[in-house]
Amino acid sequence: MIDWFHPSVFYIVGALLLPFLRGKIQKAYMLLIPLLGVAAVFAMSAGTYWSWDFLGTVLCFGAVDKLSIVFGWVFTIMSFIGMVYALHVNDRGQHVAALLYVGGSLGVTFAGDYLTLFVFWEVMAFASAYLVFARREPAAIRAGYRYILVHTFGGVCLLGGIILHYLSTRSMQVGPLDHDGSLAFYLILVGVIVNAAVPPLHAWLIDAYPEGTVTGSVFMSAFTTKTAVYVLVRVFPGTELLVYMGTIMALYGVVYAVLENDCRRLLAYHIISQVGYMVAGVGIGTEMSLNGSVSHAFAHILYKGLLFMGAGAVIEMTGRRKLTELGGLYRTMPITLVLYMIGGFAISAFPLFSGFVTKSMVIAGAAHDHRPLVALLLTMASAGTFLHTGLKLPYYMFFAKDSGIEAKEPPLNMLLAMGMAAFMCIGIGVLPGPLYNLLPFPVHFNAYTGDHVTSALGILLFTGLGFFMLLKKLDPEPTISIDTDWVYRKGSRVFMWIASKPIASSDTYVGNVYDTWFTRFMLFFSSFLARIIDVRAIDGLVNGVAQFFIGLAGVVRVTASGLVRSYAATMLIGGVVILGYYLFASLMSL
Amino acid sequence: MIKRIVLYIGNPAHAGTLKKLSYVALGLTVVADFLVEREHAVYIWDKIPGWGALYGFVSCVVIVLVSKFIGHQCGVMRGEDYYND
Amino acid sequence: MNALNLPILSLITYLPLVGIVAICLINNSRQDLIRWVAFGTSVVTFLVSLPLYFMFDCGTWEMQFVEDVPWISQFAVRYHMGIDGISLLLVLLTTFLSALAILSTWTAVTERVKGYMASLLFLETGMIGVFCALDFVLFYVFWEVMLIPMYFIIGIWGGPRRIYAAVKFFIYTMSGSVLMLVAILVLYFMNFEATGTYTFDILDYYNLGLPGNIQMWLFLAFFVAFAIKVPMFPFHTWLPDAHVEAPTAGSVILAGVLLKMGIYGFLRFCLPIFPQATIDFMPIVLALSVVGIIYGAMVSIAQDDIKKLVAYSSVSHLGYCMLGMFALNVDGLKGSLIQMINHGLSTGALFMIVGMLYERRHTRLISEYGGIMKVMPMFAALFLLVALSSMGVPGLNGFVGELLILIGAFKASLAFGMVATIGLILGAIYLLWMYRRVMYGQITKAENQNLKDMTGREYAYLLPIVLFIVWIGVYPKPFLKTMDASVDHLLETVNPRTSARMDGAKPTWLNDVVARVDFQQLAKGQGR
Amino acid sequence: MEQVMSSINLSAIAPELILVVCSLLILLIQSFAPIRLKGWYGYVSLIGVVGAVAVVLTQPQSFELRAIEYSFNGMWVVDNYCRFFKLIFLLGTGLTILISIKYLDNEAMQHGEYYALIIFATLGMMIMSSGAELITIFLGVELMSISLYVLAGYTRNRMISNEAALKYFLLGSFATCFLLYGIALIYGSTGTTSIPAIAKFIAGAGFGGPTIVMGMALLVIGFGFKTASVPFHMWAPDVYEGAPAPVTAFMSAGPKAAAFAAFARIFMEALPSLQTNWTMLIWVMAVLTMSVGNVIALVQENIKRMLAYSSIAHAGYVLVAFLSAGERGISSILYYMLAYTCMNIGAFAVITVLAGKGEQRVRIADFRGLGYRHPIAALAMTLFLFSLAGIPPTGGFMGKFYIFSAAIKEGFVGLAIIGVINSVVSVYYYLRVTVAMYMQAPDTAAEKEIPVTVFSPALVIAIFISAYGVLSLGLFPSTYLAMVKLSFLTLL
Repeated sequence: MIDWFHPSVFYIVGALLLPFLRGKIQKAYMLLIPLLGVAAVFAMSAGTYWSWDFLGTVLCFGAVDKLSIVFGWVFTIMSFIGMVYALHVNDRGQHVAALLYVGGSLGVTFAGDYLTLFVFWEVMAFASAYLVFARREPAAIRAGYRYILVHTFGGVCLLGGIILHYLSTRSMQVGPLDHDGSLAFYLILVGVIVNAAVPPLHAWLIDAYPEGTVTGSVFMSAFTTKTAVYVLVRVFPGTELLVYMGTIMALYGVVYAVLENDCRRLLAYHIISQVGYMVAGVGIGTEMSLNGSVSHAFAHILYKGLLFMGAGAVIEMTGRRKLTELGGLYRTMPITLVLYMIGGFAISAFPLFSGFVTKSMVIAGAAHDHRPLVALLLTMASAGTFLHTGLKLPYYMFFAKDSGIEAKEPPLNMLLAMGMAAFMCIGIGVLPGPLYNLLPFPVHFNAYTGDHVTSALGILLFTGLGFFMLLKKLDPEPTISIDTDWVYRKGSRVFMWIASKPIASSDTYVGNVYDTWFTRFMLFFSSFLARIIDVRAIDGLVNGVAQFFIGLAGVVRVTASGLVRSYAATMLIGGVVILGYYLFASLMSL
Repeated sequence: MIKRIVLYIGNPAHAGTLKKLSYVALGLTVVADFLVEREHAVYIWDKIPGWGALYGFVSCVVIVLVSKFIGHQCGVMRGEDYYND
Repeated sequence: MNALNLPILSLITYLPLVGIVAICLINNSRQDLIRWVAFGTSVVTFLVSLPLYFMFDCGTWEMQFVEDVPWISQFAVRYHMGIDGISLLLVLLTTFLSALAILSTWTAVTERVKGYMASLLFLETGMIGVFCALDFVLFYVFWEVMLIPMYFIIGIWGGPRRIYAAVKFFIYTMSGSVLMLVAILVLYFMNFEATGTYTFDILDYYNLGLPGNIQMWLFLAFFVAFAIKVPMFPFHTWLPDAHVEAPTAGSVILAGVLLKMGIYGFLRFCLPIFPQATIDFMPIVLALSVVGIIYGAMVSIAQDDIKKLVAYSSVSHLGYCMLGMFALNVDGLKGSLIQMINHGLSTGALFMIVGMLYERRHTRLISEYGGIMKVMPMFAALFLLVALSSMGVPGLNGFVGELLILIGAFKASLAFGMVATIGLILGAIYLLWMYRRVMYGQITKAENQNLKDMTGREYAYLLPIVLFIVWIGVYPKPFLKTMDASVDHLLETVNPRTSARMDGAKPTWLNDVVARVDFQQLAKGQGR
Repeated sequence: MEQVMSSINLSAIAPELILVVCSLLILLIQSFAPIRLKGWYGYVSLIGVVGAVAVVLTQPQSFELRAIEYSFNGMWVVDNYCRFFKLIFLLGTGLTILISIKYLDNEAMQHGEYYALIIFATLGMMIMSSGAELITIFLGVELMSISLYVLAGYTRNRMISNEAALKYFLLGSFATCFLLYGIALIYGSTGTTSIPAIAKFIAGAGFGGPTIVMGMALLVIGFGFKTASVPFHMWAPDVYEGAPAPVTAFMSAGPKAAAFAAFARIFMEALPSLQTNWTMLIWVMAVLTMSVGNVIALVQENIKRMLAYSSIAHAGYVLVAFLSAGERGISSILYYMLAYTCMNIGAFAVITVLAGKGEQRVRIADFRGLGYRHPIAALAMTLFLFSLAGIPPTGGFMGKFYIFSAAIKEGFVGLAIIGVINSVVSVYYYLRVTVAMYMQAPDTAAEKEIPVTVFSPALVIAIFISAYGVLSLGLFPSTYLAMVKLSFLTLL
């Protein structure tokens, strides 16, 4: 027990206690918990802890090895930064949800068996959903419902896969699945890549993240997808399918980012693109590429957090989220701008920034695995990344035409949080050694070779050139882009319109689907069973038997007419019958 | 300090200077790309000097054009109240 | 095995009777005293029953705490009591729930308290007796005795259609059990023909291989008796009536314990005594239980009366128990055993909750509620927890049982497993939907505006159940380990041994009914 | 089993003598003693009954050694079988007397004849049970029946009572003809009326020929009437309904038992070799009797009438036992009749309590709310009803259990199944009464004029005794079973 302590215990227990605290103490407490988490991770060493026998299958809460430790580090650190960033918010619900959320992802990280993993997986899903609901606007509520639906779907797939897997292998242990193409394999895969937001299952992400609360989105950007990446690394290393998926992801996100107008939505698309790198790395599955994925996840969490914090800060201050409505903030929010830019450079892999030392590892991994096309496309994607997060977004947000908004710098805690994240980004970028040492496999890769640096700079700078040349074309337009969420946002509505189902109440959208399908169809059927079959048929049969006897009695009782003559007659007939029978019988026998 | 730099960059007045500076930077990178030695190049294009610059520029343009095409011609971009009818 | 060898089982069984005597001595007017005495008795009974668990030896499938004295020597009927891993938990569940049930109708029943409490205690005696009896006649006596207090509880303290419900309950159940009586007697004489000794001792029949066709008939007789009690799908219609009309405590006991007796009967009699028939009937029973699962769930979706909804949900849950048991593998059996306990706790708790609502508003229509969460937050929380446990959410007890059962079912047959899984989803639907309609939303009815949240007494009887709900959900080992040995033994009595051939064609039912059955001839072909 | 043949042996008929003396005494008191001794008739007769019981228990040989003693040239037999039956009769008689005392006061008909008649009827039964010869048995039947005819019409100012008496008399005499004719046929074909002799003759002659079968059939009809089994049951409901409650109680228990006693003795001892012939007949009769009795009882509103039909049904159960002849069969008859006597007379005792003056309240509806007006009485009634329905832990259950086990032992599984199904049907109408007593509010109109309920220590004692009997027969049957086992027909 004492040689290892599960960090998420801090978070979950902490979350339960938090509502009882007030004011300063609460804030201190909010910071304390992540620190404890960090400490726990710091203290831990590889091994297996906290496993116990549950219904014959061994539940293991502490399967610790290098891989899980890396993620443990970044999750705890990020949770600290996120907490600092959210310090000023006075909504306990949010904090509780956030803590539970982190606790869940840590639980997944250290889960040694699928059952535990699944449970924490669901905890994450619901906790994070609350972060969306917490914005309490109709749009957010709807998005939250969709979010839950998608994740429930994913969860069901995962559970189904787990059960099948257990039935076939009798083992619950988390580990690389053999690619037998069995149903279990694909179910689990689907369950995971839903959370990893792999197209076409990604829509929930760009749908929900922009709707989440300012602080909530920071957490969300960090945990859900990366936890999924972790599970992928654990379970699906070297799955060919993932290579292509990842590559497509990387570009897909970029392409959509071009069209995007909502700043956080744009960033969300870039999450997809970045996760694409990791997925591809997992798919390639060489030591190098796996290292790449892990380290990239590490870096990504930090700079993406930073970017979301920056965008969040702007939204917090201005109350606007569309690029078309923003601009010229550089005068009033310079520090925000600078910190944001650090994130931007990091994500677009400028030398001396964290992205550079990690992303390039993935690309190199692809290259060394002799996948030229993959390598090229990923490179292109990174160009696109810079184009948007590094140039387009800041340009239209902070410079461009002055939208004449009187904003000011965000509160100190936000800046602090961003500062920390920024510091980490640069730190990793400047000396990647410590991070490399954490990685699961030994690293033989040095990002800082001359040609690498120059070509990277070339790519990025000339992207910049292209940007300014195409500036006119790139003006953001006040539109939204249709994505696969259309299928369940619009498509089903269209279908329902065709089915001309009058929407019973102006309930939430999900409410409508629910009413249409559940109320109309299911209720009809079940009430048929209940009112007709059960009452009429089955119970009717039972009572019918009783009624029959009563009725019979009513008929037979008339024999008791009360008249002696009829009684005597009956007796006589009876006697005659009996005697007749015996007479007949004995005559026969003679 | 930071504030001043930012303000300086942001100020339209200095746009020209900035432009010059950036052109210089571009030039430098291309030149540098010719100078560095490429011991661990995997593919042929890694050996081409200035490849990065070229590829970066091209991919940027491609991405922008392609996606804008998709956005406008394939009806991906819709009015903002598309879903809220 | 019984450390201090006092007849502990008899003690537990008859303690409630002592309580009844005490109650009868109290003056009618002093209702509270009566309640306290009744409650005290049941608590003492529970405390006395606890040692069973601690002194229980999990290593053996043999009967434990056995008491065996001749009762009716002329018929070789013995007073033979004893428990094994199958009945242990059920006995404990009975004593536990009885105490809480008595506590739960403290204020609900205000007239004729004396009779009410007496009936409850009498009922407890009957139920414990059923689980402990190891002699056919003794078992049958307890089995029937139990009906009487239940009949009065429903009939006197019940709702508007109570008389109909009570009579239906009584006659329906009895019509099943009389057939069982005949079957018992047939067994009795067949055993005599086979072994030359008269005995009603259940255990003596375990190693009595009967010819297949006889097994079929006897199995059917037992099957009807137990299937009605469970209740399985086509025989379930007495249940909603009885449940809805019965007062809270009645429903709690009914759902919590009485229904388990059917399952228990299957485990104790059908499986070990008629292995051949069990295996022959397995598909049919499985099909019936799956139908029951889906059917019960569907029907309870349509209910607009909370109590009826819960009642039908029992049909579905008990379907799971049957499914697990007739999967005839370790997982399934254990699952069905633990699920019995779970259902006892969860559904018992649900009925108590319905009772609370009813005491406050005197209606059970879902439409009458809505937005209750706002006025009764703690109640809402507990209600949610119980509902979740009833639909088998991980971390709560329902999950443990259903998981095991599903695993067993999947092992037995993929198709049935699949369908049963659908049942899970339906379960979630009807419970959550009901919860949403009752708890969420705006408060539409003015009466609901100022409902009081739970009182101390209500906590007192709900929290213990919640404790176990969580405990079993998180750490079921202590409960499961008691049944290992018995379950394994039961399985090896059923599975490997296929008893004597079906000799010739099955007799046509007419002959079986009218003709004189010649036992010597039947007793031939016995593999012993 | 050694057989003592001796001519005159007063000790063999000691109990009967005691009863005769007692009844004559009552008549004498009535004619000569002052009027204020009115109340004493009952107690005197009780003393007689108790004395008889004592003698029966301590007749020369004890129960354990199962001697059979023939006397009066083989007309009279004393064995455990008849002794047990005599105990049943005397129990019934005693209980009836306890019930009657107060009842007669209420009806203002406290006359000695009543008790005398009851005792004479009892005497008849005892003769039936221990007659070893057809004529003797027939005498017993007549003595019993005639007394009962009179008793049925005892409350002469009540129309319905007179009607009952008349019907009973007409139909009874009609049935008696069958009986007598049967005896005649058997005598004609065997040349003897002594039961053992008949048995010997038939055994010797192999098959007895058609005439003897005819005789057998006629006997079945005759006893079918006395035991009120279908299709010879028609009289029962009307008579039971019309006769005064205590008499009904009396009729429903003792005479039925007596009829079965003689029925069984004749068929088991004299005509065992005809079993193949009568099995079929009795099977049908048993099924009919059970079913018709139970089904018609479902719809009865008058509780006396309902119990009449139920007693028909119970006759059916006993026929099942009768059918499965043999040790179990016979001893189950004994046991069942004992239990039946307890529960049925108990039930009627409660009815007597509540019927009130002039038996105004005998509809089931009148029992509404009884559970709260007279909890004890209601509780006792419930007990008796459950026992009649055959629900443990009561004597009724043990009796049924015994009977059906006998049937199944003999292989009549189908019959047993029909039987149990019938007992389920019967549950319904027994429950109706409990429903009325506990679950229905009394209709206030009737509440207005609650007639004086007949209530007296004697009644309470009667109820208590029967309740005790029912429970002990159900919970600790072994003692009674031991006795029963010793007293099934010793000559089989």
